[in-house]
Amino acid sequence: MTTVRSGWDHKWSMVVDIDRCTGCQACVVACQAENNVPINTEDIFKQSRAIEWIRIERYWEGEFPDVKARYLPAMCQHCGNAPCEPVCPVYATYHNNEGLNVQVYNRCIGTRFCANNCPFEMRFFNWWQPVWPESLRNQLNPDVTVRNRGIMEKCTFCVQRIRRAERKAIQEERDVKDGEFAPACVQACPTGTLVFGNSNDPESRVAQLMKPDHPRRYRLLEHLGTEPNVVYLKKVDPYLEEAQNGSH
Amino acid sequence: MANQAVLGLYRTPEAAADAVGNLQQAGVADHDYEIMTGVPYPEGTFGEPPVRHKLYVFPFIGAIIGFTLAVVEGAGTQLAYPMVTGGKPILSIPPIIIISYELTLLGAIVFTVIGIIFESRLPRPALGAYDTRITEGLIGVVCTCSEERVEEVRGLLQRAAAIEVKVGQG
Amino acid sequence: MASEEVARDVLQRTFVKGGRYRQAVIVLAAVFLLGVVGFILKLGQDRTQWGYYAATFSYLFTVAQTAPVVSVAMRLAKNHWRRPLARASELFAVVGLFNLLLFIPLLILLPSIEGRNTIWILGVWPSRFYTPHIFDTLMLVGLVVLGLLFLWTAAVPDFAAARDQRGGQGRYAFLAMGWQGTVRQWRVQRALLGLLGGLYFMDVLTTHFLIASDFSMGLVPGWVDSIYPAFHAITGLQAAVAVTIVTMFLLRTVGGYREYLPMESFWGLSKILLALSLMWFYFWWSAFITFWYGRMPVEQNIVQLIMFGPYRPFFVTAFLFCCIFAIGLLIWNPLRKSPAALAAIATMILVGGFFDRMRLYVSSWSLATTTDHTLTTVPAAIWPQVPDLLVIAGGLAGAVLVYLLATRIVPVMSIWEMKELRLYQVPRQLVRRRMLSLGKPD
Amino acid sequence: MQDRRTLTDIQVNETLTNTVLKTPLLWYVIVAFMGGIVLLGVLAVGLLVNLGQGLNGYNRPVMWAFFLTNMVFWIGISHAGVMLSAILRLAQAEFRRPATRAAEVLTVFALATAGLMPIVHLGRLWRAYWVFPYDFSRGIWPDIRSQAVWDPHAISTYLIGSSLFIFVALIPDLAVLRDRTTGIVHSIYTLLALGWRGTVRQWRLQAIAGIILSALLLPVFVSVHSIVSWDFSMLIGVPSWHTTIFAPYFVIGAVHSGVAGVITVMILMRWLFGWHDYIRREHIDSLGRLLFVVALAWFFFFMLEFMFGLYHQEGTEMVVRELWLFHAPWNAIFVIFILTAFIIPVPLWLFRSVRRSFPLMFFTTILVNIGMWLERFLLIIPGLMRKQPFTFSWGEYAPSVFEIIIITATFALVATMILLFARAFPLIPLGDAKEARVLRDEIRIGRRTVQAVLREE
Repeated sequence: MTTVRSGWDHKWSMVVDIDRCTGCQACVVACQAENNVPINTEDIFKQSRAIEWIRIERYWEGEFPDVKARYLPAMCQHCGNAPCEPVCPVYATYHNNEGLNVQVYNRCIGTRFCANNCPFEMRFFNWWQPVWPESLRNQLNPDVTVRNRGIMEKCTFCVQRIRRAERKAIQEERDVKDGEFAPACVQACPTGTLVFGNSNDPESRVAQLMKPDHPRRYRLLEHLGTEPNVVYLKKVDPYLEEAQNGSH
Repeated sequence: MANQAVLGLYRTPEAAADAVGNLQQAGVADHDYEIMTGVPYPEGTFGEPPVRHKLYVFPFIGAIIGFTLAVVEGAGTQLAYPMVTGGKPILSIPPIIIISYELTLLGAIVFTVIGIIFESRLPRPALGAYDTRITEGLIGVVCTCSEERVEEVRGLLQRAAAIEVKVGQG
Repeated sequence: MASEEVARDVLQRTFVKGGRYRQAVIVLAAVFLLGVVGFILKLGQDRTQWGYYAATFSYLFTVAQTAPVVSVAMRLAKNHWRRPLARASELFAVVGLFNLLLFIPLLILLPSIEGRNTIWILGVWPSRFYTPHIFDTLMLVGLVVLGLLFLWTAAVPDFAAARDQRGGQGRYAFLAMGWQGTVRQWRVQRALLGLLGGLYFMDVLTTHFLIASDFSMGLVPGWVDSIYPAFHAITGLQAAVAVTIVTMFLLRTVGGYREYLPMESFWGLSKILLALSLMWFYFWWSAFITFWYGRMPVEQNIVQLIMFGPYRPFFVTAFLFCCIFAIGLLIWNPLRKSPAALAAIATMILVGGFFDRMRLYVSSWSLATTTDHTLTTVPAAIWPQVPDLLVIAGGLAGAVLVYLLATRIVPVMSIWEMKELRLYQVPRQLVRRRMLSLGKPD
Repeated sequence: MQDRRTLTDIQVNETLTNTVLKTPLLWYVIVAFMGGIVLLGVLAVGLLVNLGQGLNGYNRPVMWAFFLTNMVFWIGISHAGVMLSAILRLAQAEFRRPATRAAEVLTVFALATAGLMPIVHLGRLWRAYWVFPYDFSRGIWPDIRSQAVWDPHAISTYLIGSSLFIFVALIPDLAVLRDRTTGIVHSIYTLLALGWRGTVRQWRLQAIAGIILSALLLPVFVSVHSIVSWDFSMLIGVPSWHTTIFAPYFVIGAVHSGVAGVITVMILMRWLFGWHDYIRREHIDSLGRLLFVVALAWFFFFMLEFMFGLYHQEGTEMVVRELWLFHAPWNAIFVIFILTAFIIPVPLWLFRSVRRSFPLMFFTTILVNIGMWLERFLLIIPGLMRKQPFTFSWGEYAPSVFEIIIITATFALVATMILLFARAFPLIPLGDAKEARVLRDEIRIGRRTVQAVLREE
């Protein structure tokens, strides 16, 4: 079923340059719109049952009066050794050959095992049947399933866009060009915090930014050895130390 | 010619043991008489020969079958869907060990139970020569013999202070 | 044989030892001296080289100082076949004295906990002395004292018997402490046995916990393995049962106590040995599967370090001897019912146990630094040098020597319990079947 | 040593089958009441199916809660049964006799209930059967790398095994009932008794069967709870769960709560069915001693788990222990747990007089199980609330009324099932009770007669 053509070697990765993030939440909105994520009302937030495939984690640092807000855009890390995968009894989540951590909605039975084993808490459960007001029915994205009650969902790196780009490339008998497409969050980010691409292609911007020797490079909870596919670049400022402690 | 079953009922184990003794002296083969009790007496209480059985074979057969099934399931499902999960090898051994541990024991248990029922000569459609008072403490000695020996056997059982002797179909 | 004969016979065997005994003592003493030589040769080497010494100490602790637990547990369970073997296992308490000697150099070598993430608080005085040192010393000394008290309490009536035979003079008069065997004294002795036994059991568990965590786990950065002390204790119990079986076998064949040691006692212990071998696997597996599934880098390194990495030969030997072979052989009733076969299996388990200790202690002592946060690189294996081998041999020989010398003083067969056995075990006839009537007081 | 009446077989049949043949009125009352609660629970589950898991107190960090706590609890209870009867059978302990079947029955029903909990907690519980390796239509079988597949294997093995265990031991008693009933009931028991006649051979095989099956069920019993514990201990996502001790710690905890549960049930049986000659003080006493030892062992493992939470001073572990000790309501729960599970009951069991008093043992064992339930709760929930250093997604948890109703219903369910079983089959094995009489003996030493028991040489 995969659209990967022979000779292609894709590993979709993302780089998050914390230094550029202003915490404007444009990515969150774009993601909600693109992926038919149910509407999070206030009380849903209060129950901490909100579904945000990408979220901006805000950490306060320093003492009043000089308090700094630190923003950490966090989405599914598409780990190389994803802890969420082997605990699923029904293969509802597994690792595909493009480095994506895939969630198969109609196979999921809702054990929520994966959510417990995800150290980043990036997996979301549909506690209720999602509903949209009549007026919004027509803005649902036809490329994306509307998830049912009782199953897990999470960031897919906008796999529908990846597939579209790949189909196009197949028709035109070429490889997917770097920057030819981007997930909704990347597209919406005004400051270019988020960079997306094929990290197996050494020329791609992503590959350049996530080089192991990059001075600001780090990955979340690296000691767990989950090999996240999302690389973060540290904030450059005098409060570097606090920034690390805050997000790490 | 149909065999007859002669049943003698006794109040005390001693009496029953005497009856068994009489039968043995009269040269009745060991497999021709049985002692029925409502209480598990230690083996050999009535001077009967020790029980021979092959029960110990059954668990091993079951274990082997269970283990095989488990390995087939464990290895088979992993190889049938070569999907990488959590960076674990496609054919991970430890899960197979766990599954096979369970199924091995399951097989062993199921076959042991089958073995017990089989070796106790159950299920037995007709009770034959039997008396419900046996479950109330009486001890029955039942002896299957040919038509012409019935009277002799009845005498043997009667001599050992039987409170009753019945003859039924063997 | 009647009660009086029991007393005379056992005491006779205790007082008068044959030539074989003397030879054994001489040989062991010689090997022990070799060990001392090896120790002197090792002086001045840095900590990473002392792994085999630590392994020897921990092995002796595991085997000898856990052995009395066998008798304690059997007393709690009040089973009838414990009586012939109780003393043989209690007597191992004296080996604790020898083990204390081995412990002293380790105390000096044990690195400080400064700069380590650990639950221990820094000791204040003297500066080289930290909480691990203090607690471990206290616990170990306590263990030895408790063990000797337990042994003495169990043996007092026999000392009295010896005293009476020796005409009320000599060391037995002192050891017996004027025991007369009044009803009151017996009751006190029984209560004391229960109390000391319970305390000893708990102290053993705690000491296993301390030694396992301070002398091997604590030295490996990032090794958090909460089951390890329990594994240490379980393997200890397994070795304890094994060594008891071997001792019983030797007493039966060489010592000439054949008629005191019925097959029933061996059979009873064999079942426990089987259970403990199964637990060996269970406790090891619980740790292994957790690490295997977790796949955290540090965990994988730990698994490499203590199992499949440089010390794989040791681990595989231990695993086969203590677990796979042991279980595979012990499930067969005929083997469990023959003392000789059982003793062979037990010996195998004891050998495997030593390899187990080596893979655990040598590996953890071979790490140069203890202050890192996680274990990043697995050091290469340290193979035993001549001094190491000498130390190992000497240590083991010394332990056996101490035990042998103790049998010179303390009767290895508990006289009063053999008499008790004759009270509570009466043959009975149930109709046509010969049975044994076992009395259970209270 | 209180004197024991010697009962004839007829009396034994009389009293032990009275549950079946003339049921006390109280039985109907209790069953009706409990059944009502069960129905309420069924209703609640129905609503969960209909509306979704949103009805429960779950939220993002706390994805598992009451239901799985309860599952672990019931698995724990279920462990006493076979553990008791198996170990005591192998050890030929006399005091097992009245306990075995009650314990095994408790095992089976507690286990079945435990098996229900994870299903009830599923997001799409009508798809629960997908974890079993038989579905060909979907074209994909379960991933056996998942603990959620090991659990069904282990639990069903244990369930099948212990049910067969009960049935085999039940055959002789079924024969007794067959001989004492008439009409349709008679023919049913005749069918079940498989034509058992109590020949020497059959009794002999019963004895051997008891030993073999015990030996086979013990490893299963250990594995089941270990696998359940691995559901938690293998998850690196929750550091405070990810510890190697969990398997034996859960097992010993299970035995602790389970043996307590068996004692509770035995005392209730004694009271409900008036079996004063069968469940005697010395039985409770011996079980109490066993329980005392188990409790100490459990405490050792608890200390290990607690110590190594702190051993390397890692933040993620410390924060959970902090929650246990210093933050309401968790510290209150922790105090109640440690008091009820250990500090109050265990020292009491040191006293013979306590071990021999039915009311006191009843209350202490109840206390133990309250404590052990809270223990599981403390192990599972706080770990999830404080998963990782990302304070941003730390959470809280409070159960919803649905969860509470369903939990209550499970207790009612187990009680109802046991009572229904008692209506159809004797809860104390008749053969065992009679055998005890045959093997009982006395030895005279001077003026004292010592209770003795006959053993085969």
